[in-house]
Amino acid sequence: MQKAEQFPELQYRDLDQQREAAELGMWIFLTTELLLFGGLFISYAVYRHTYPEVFAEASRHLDTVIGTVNTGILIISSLGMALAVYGAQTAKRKRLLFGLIAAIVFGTAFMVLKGIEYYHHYLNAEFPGLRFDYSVPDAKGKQVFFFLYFAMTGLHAIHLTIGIVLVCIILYLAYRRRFSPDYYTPVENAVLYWHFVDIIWIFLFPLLYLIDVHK
Amino acid sequence: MNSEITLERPEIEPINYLNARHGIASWLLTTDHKRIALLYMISLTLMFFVGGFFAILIRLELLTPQGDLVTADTYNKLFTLHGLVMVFFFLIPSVPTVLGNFILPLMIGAKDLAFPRLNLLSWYLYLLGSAFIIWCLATGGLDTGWTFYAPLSTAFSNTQVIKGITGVFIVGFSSILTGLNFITTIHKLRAPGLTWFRLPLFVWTIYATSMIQVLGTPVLAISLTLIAVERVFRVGIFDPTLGGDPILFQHLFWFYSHPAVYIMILPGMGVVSEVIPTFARRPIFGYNFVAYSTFGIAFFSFLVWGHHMFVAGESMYAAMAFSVLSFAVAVPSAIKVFNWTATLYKGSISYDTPMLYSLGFIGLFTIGGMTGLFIASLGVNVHVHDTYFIIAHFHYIMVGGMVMAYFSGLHYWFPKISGRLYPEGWAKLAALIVFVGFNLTFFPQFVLGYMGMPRRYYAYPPEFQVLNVLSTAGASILGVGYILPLIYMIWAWKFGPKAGNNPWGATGLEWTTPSPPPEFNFDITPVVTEPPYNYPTVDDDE
Amino acid sequence: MIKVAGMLLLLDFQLLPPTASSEAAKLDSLFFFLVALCGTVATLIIIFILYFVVKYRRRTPDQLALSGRSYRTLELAWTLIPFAIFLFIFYWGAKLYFNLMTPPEDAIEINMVGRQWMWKVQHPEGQREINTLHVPLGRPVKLAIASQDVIHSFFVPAFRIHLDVVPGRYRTIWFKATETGTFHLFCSQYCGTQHSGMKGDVVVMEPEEYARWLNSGSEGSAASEGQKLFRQLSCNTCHTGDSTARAPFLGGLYGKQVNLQGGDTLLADDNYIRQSIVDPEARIVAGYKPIMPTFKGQVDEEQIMLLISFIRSLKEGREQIPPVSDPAGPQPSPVGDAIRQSETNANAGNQPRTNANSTDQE
Amino acid sequence: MKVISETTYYIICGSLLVFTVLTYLAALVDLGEWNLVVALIIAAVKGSLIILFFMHARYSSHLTWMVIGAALLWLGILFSLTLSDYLTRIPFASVLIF
Repeated sequence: MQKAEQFPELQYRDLDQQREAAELGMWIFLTTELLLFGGLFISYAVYRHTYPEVFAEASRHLDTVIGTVNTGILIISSLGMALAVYGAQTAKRKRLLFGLIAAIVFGTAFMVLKGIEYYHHYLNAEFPGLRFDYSVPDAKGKQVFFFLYFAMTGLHAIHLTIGIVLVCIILYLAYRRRFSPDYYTPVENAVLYWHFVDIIWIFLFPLLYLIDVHK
Repeated sequence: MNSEITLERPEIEPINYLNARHGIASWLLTTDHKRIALLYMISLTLMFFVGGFFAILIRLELLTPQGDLVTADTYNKLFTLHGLVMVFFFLIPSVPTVLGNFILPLMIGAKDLAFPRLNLLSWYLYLLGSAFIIWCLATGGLDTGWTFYAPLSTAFSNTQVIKGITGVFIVGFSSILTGLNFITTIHKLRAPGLTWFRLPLFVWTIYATSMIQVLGTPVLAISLTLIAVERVFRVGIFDPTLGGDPILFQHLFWFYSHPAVYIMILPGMGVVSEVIPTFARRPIFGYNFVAYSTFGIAFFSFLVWGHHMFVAGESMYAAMAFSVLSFAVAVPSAIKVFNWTATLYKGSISYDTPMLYSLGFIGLFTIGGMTGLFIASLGVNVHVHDTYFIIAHFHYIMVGGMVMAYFSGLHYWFPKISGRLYPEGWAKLAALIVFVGFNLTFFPQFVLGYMGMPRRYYAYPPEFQVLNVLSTAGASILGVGYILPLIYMIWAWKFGPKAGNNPWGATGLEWTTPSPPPEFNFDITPVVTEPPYNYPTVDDDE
Repeated sequence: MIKVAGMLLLLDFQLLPPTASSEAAKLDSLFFFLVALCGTVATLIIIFILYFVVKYRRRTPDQLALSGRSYRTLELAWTLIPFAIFLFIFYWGAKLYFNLMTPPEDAIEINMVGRQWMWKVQHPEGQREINTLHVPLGRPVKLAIASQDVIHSFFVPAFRIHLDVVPGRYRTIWFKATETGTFHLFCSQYCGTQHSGMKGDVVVMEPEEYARWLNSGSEGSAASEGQKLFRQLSCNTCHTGDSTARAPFLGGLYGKQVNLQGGDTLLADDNYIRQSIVDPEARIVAGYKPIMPTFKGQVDEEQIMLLISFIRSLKEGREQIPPVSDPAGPQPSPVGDAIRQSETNANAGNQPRTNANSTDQE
Repeated sequence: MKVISETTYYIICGSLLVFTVLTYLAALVDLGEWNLVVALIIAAVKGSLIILFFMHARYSSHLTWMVIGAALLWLGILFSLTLSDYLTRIPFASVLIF
């Protein structure tokens, strides 16, 4: 199995060229992902400009503690992925497996906490589309805020879920010893994807959770 | 046409991409870019005629001022699906996925695209997207206009909006993957010696197109997703009654959909930049300027989307910025037209069909582009916004420009794709019919637009009738012009004379392999040592 | 050919819309300038192409092209010269646009509502019409247009004006008719099934005739209609006009700067009043509590316009707010307008004419 | 492909966590409109650290840098031109109402 992967596909001159192409392809894909989120970020900017006070008020309904803890969790999961690459590059199999498992565990923890938050918003009738109280003051701006909150964190959560599934597959392949310092492109690309999802969250966190919390 | 080669050819057909493998699975599971190009060609042709059928019905309805052929609802569905199918399922994928897929790897001396399986996936996504559109059509259609403006599409239309949006969303991903594949291929798989400034201009334009696809399509995807979410869950991100702003949707939509116009036209320009040097037997005039202007267009195309919204409620100052930028994007287009014209100077020009289509392209694109100046001008825009003037303008670009270029490219590379020659006489006749029919269809619409006929009207005041009758007459002629190539190309594929490797005497790596090319394009990876379009010339005596 | 020629004669064939407003003529000059410019350039390009194609046609199958060189100056010339021309066109077009978007001070203000699939018009004097808009000749008319459902677009080809009407806000445009007659009014932004049925007429009348028309069958001015509504909705229980009132005093409010909670100030215009009715808590006047209920759903766009007309007609002074106890209260002062005032004295209420909002005076 | 040492990864992760706490603390101080700016700057720094070290961009080819640059440039276009509308709308009195 491992041997077969050592040869480049027909259209490539050598493995290096193939690896470079795969990496370039991944970066271009991340570009499209960035612009996908970009559409939501610009909507956020527009509506925060339209409803500044309402956004600040609505932001106080989010759980800052969970938000902060989740940020930390995601950063640590990213560390796990970084260590996985290191393990793959240096043929340290344990490091590779450990890193991947850490990422899966912390990624799942993030999702669980996120789910708890979502559930609380549902109970508080702050979930536009499912349960939302339109009788509160400034319901419109609040509705837009919570819609954007769910759209942005929801899209992020979808990406993270895909990431977890992806890492599970990588973990299986790593367990079957499919990677070597010569060939670890799938690990590398999964890591790029994971870090990208992480970066999105790093921006979501202050934008959604921390609007004027000092008031 | 090199007849000696045909005569000396042995009886047994050499192995090529068409006869190397057999069976339906060898097509449906192929990763060969040439076969995928053919798969695309078949599905695109189908969608083209579906869209064309809607167009004919629209034109027939507009023959009389009253609505009598179909109901208002049906008419709205017709123009919506005409737009949707033609834009997303024909024009945007046309040249990149058919000609680009087939020719691009050949042009750069590669054995395949960088990600062949991804390429096949793109085609399946395209099919899935089309299936959604057909499903949407079968279950009652869609009446929001291809622009999906909120809040009509989110809160008022009671047609199959979600299915339509899903179809476009999926085909958008097909488009992204194709673009990603092309960019990687052009960067990584060029033959040794093929530097950027030795690339044929077609490659440049496909590269620029892919950039737009990759950078623009995600924004369309997210804006359509938001429309769908708003519609399904009754939340408001664009609906003003729930706190949203409908203008924001237009911003997001046109951020992609204006550059999308250049996704459609840029590869067409690439085709023309190949065809004109070949049939004038001269290097293209000002290669660098044409190449840079390609990127100029791609970049500026992202800065002008606001000109769709001059009277839609955007700020007056933003409108001014968008207007001046829109004029700026016209400059690189003008550069291209001037350079193509100058290439003809001192050439050795033959009038083969691809050349006729390309010359037609220059003429029609010039008119389309120049009427763009009218629309980019704020004052005139206030009057002609959403009238037939706009319709005529973008059909001159998309049909007069893009479809002409697509036909030009199809004829130009038909010998390479099929290994055979099409019947020249019939092809010239078809080109003539298309040219005449097109102008008769769309030129009256400029006048109609300035007179004030709004777009998407199914009944109109009687004084607009004469011009509408002319337009409908032109459309029927145009229809004949489109069906003709379908017939003779299918015939030529089977019975046409053998073409030989290089029937046009063109430069370019794609003409150095046999026609049809072998499965992996080149037996030996070619090495490039000269600039593109390096045609021999004789000294000018004058 | 004969048939087409016959149709040309029979159907009163025309190639241009009527030119019936002051801006239309200005726009036409830009348009014809562009037609001439682009026509010349396009013709030149086509002549060049045809000339080259014929002159340099391939005479023998293996004829080679003549050698040439590239001309950098030529390339720069056809890059920079078009750009300079484009900037000039931009300037011209932008100037026209700026004019169209800035109504003159002395314009008559007419309110319109677009909805699926009709145009409702409300004249300040109380006349209402559907799918027809009567305007006087030679006077600037400012339209304030709102939409009740989807995006519509107000389009009068003869005036060369076009305005998308976006739900949720007022948009304004103006014109000055220069020709009497009846002209098309279209909705040009696709708005659903009967989009092509959403059309009507603009009738331009001589000023005297227009004044007569306004006077005929009027149900009372928009301001008085608004006042009735004001009472019906019990607005006057809070907006009493007392210093102890729970709600801000409305007299003389229109067109003034308002101090908001949080220190911002804001111009009390149509949009602000409209927002205060449908979404009262969005912007609260400094010193008041957010107690006002929303009236969204209880009043439609037309009624909001009536209320705005009423508030606009109020001058500084208390007596105009109808007391709760007096449902039959005094007749309000209508919005002032020179033409109407000269013709419709009978309709005027018992308030002195000086109540009229001065900005509406000619 | 260059191998980055584990120590670097730990240091980067540590600083990211510190920056996270910093984001939270900065939000507690009333800086007026600068709260948003500070939060975004810290987020940008964190993002850059991840791109440069975790995603190895620091050791990547010019091509990767071009792709990153293009992504940010286009995001900038989307933001600046859309906001050019929203930030200059006052003359139209186009507050959102309803």
